[in-house]
Amino acid sequence: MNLIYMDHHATTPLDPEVLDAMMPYLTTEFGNPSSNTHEMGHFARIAVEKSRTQLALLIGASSPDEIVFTSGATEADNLALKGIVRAFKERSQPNIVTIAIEHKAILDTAKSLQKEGVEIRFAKIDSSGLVDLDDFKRKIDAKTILISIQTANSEIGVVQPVNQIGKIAREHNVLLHTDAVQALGRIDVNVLRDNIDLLSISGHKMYGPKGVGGLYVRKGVRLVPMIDGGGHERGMRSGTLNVPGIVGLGKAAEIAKRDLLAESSRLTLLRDMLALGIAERIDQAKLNGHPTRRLPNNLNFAFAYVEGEALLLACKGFALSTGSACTSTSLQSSYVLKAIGVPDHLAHSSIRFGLGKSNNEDQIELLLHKLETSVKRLREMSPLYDMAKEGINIDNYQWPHSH
Amino acid sequence: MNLIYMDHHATTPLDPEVLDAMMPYLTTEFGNPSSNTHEMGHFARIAVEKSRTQLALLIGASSPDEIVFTSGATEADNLALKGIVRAFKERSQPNIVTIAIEHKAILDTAKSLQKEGVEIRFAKIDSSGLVDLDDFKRKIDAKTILISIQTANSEIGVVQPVNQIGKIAREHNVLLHTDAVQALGRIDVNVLRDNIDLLSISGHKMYGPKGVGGLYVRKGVRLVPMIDGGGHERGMRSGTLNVPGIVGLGKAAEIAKRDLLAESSRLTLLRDMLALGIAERIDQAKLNGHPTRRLPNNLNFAFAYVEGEALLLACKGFALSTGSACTSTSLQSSYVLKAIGVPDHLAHSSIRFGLGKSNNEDQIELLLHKLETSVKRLREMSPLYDMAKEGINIDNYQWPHSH
Amino acid sequence: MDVWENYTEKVMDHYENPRNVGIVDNANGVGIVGNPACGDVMKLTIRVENNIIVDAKFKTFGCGAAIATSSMVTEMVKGKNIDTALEISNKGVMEALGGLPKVKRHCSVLAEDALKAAIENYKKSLLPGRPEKSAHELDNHKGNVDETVHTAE
Amino acid sequence: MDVWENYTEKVMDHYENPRNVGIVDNANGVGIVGNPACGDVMKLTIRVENNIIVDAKFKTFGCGAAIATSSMVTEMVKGKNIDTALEISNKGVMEALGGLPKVKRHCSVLAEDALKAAIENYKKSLLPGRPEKSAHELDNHKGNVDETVHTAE
Ligand SMILES: Cc1ncc(COP(=O)(O)O)c(C=O)c1O
Ligand SMILES: Cc1ncc(COP(=O)(O)O)c(C=O)c1O
Repeated sequence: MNLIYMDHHATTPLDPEVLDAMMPYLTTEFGNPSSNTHEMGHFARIAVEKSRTQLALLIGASSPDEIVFTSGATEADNLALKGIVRAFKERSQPNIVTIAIEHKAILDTAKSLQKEGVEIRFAKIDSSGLVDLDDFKRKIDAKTILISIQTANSEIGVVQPVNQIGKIAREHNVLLHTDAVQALGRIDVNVLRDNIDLLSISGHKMYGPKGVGGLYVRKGVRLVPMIDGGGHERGMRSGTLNVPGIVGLGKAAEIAKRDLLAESSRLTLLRDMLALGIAERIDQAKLNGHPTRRLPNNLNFAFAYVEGEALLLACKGFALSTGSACTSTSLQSSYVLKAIGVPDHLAHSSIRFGLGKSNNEDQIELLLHKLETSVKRLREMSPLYDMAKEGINIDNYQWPHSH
Repeated sequence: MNLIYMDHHATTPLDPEVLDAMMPYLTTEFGNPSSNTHEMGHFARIAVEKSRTQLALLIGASSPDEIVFTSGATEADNLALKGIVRAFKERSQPNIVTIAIEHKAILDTAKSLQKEGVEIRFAKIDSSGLVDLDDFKRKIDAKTILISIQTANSEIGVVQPVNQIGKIAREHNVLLHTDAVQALGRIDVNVLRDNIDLLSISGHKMYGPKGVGGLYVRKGVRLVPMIDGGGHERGMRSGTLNVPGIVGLGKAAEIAKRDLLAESSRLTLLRDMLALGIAERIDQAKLNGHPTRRLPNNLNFAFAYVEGEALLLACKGFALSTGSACTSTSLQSSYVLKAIGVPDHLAHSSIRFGLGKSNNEDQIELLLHKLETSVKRLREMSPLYDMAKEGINIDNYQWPHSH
Repeated sequence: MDVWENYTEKVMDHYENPRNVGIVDNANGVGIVGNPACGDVMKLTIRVENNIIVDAKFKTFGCGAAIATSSMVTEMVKGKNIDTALEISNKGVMEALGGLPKVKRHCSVLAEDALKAAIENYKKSLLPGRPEKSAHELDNHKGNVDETVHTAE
Repeated sequence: MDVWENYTEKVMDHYENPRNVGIVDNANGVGIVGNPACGDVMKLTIRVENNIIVDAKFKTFGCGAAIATSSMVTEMVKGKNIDTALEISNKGVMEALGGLPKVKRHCSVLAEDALKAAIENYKKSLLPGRPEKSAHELDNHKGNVDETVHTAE
């Protein structure tokens, strides 16, 4: 079955160039970089260091040594927050300032730090998903040890003003962490320009391998490791290095940098074609998230009166998502959409479009056609649509609390 | 250059069958198992669950749900120790009983737990590396929350009496963790038979991929996660699952189980051929570690009066190791050899032989020839050899403390 | 929510070709259950004559399983005596569909509830002093079947 | 310790074909430095005639770099006036070998120390009241050149 994949926020396929780069390390060059008594280890070490350089170049770091390899961005996010909290453990009643639409890797970590006595402060975001900078500033005080703000959101694609947050962080002399997972390879990211002290990277979100990622840790920033044992990665993350994964991650970073401009403008065109098509052909389709300050590959639309999963079922042949792939094991509607004030029924009607390298105009046209006919068909079945036509406001309607 | 690889404790090559099993997941089947709105996620989920079953079968677990995937055994060891300590955090002055020749992933983790107030007790080991069971029992008391003992050592290959430790643990109602990294695929491991509650697994030590491993957590054992964010792996380890890695790990486990008997007897023959050859051809070569209770693929010999690295250099063409690959970035001699009382100069003269699938009798013969001639040549250059011939005891000789 | 491989062919058929979509003309029983906040709303209208359900239609906002169970339940009740119809359980609906994924079982409960609400609503309309209402005015919900709930502001 | 790719060809040559292995006959200077606990012991014996080092040999327990630096230092001193020989530094030895990996620099320091110890030992043997000793008895160590250290128990 020839599935058209449009769920690139959940994961991306390996770029064939990346797989090519990995293959030697999956076969003959299998050495452990810690083996320093024979060439196998030496070659592995060289490969790992090359990857470090490729990553440093992608994010504008001043030295490859500032990259710490991890098993992914979930670990990187945990290491950033927990590592900094533990490094500041003498500080009484420390707080972290963040926002409510961070990825669960940040929010759940924050929750567990809360139990250890760290205060988590959420700065306001507006209905487009953008952080309120004034409120952000007000939330920072002398006990703030860390700011953590995502570069871009995985559901609604909103790109935060990290540069401005960086200036605020610098003014208040507070460390700044950003989860750049969704941004890398899609928009320009630069740790020096934006005063970023810590930055999380994931391989599989940028056409690299699953199970590998990294944390940029600016020189001079001290953090306590989560994983001990042997002192790999400047003592910040022990464990035998995942050489093929790291090589793949490095190659993915190289390609991300090389193709950034071309691919992001191509995706922007596709995205706008899809958005325009939806606006023209489907009434009462509402864009979730900021209209312009968003990733070139993201759209998130609420198709009012139609339940999202039913719509996905109708769009068989397309791999799409109703919410964040990382958290949608419950029947809860998306916490991100809730946080920006999307009414429940519209949240349940929302679809995320995550475009990527393999997508093209023909696929967008095909998708528009499917969406148009499916939304029409499902609305004809929808009691909410009837109510709406009768002028009843679904948001304020008093539904009984059934099951 | 056709290197003969005999460093299988440091890492092993991917079994070609393993790579074959991984390939679909490195190409077309790239779904995120958390994506539950399209088939891509579904196929990934099935693949992950298959691997869980393969691992459960290898270690004799009663259910695949008892396997938690991690980024490797370093993480698994950390999760076992830290996760249990944090789950017992209401217990005052808890202690953990272990031994001094554990891998650094255990020892360094123990050290960091010590800072949090956990007492680490080291049970005695004898000069062969075997734990003293009576002393072990004495070290356990009402405040002992965990026993951690490796199944087999990565340097001297000594296999601990885990079954007996399991009985002791059961009697004292204490949880038992074992780091089985070096044992899997080499000797029979069975968590039910041996009363093991937690067991660490590493992919790349058993012809599986780097960057993936697992922790067996017996049903009912509660531990606090290290990595939060989304609640993957029954809430014990969040993060997007490394599907190709997990598939490879599962396949490696399947092969390890299938080939266990044949491969371990083959390796035992090779190992004994090497040991016998050394004994016959090189005088004053002393075996480190227990003569019989050791892994079928491990030998560790001290070639007195000859420095280990110089000997390795002489054995060019062979990938061998002078100590643990995971820790040998310093000029310190092996802490394992020290712990079993090997004198410093002999520790510096020690070589680890880690045999594996690709090795054969011809290679052993070639190696014996190289060892014999090289040891002879290097001893002729060695001032220690002269001293020994004069009857001077090097161990007790008073060397000045130079540099 | 692993719907893709877990929906039976019957479910997919009822989702793709739902039977009895719409509002029954001259309905004399209506049940609305669910809540858009939970992602499902089912509206079932029936026409009862001589205690026999002569027609049944649905409108559903919900996932594929919600649509399929709605469709199936309308098929199952048509031609049935209302007392026999009340014996239809969510299990029966699921069985008729060849099963549902675990996370989707609540949809069959919803379908059972909608049916019961519609029949109850029909029965109440027979009580003395209560003129038969039009289908639209009859809208009601599980738990407060008798109240007018169109309190939109 | 990343020795494999970091040893120069010269180092490998001196490791594989070490010059001047052994003990100089009728040596009148000997230096022993290092400690097996650290993984290196170097013993350098020299024969000095008219202030010229006419012969130099080594025995070394140590890694490849230790053997190569020992070999190189014997080559460098032969034929040199002892005062000129004292100017040979570890840096000079390293340069002569085309460089050493960072973690191996201490080996060149050891070689320099061995040479200095041997020359010092020769000089002390010239002091009045001290008969020339045989090479064996002359063994001494950096820091306590003048003591008899064969205190094996
Ligand atoms: C914004 C963001 N942060 C973190 C993660 C977690 O990264 P990983 O899958 O590498 O653990 C994801 C995706 O799952 C993400 O979208
Ligand atoms: C006994 C033992 N435990 C743990 C580890 C660490 O495992 P990993 O390389 O998967 O982090 C190793 C090897 O490095 C080992 O030999």
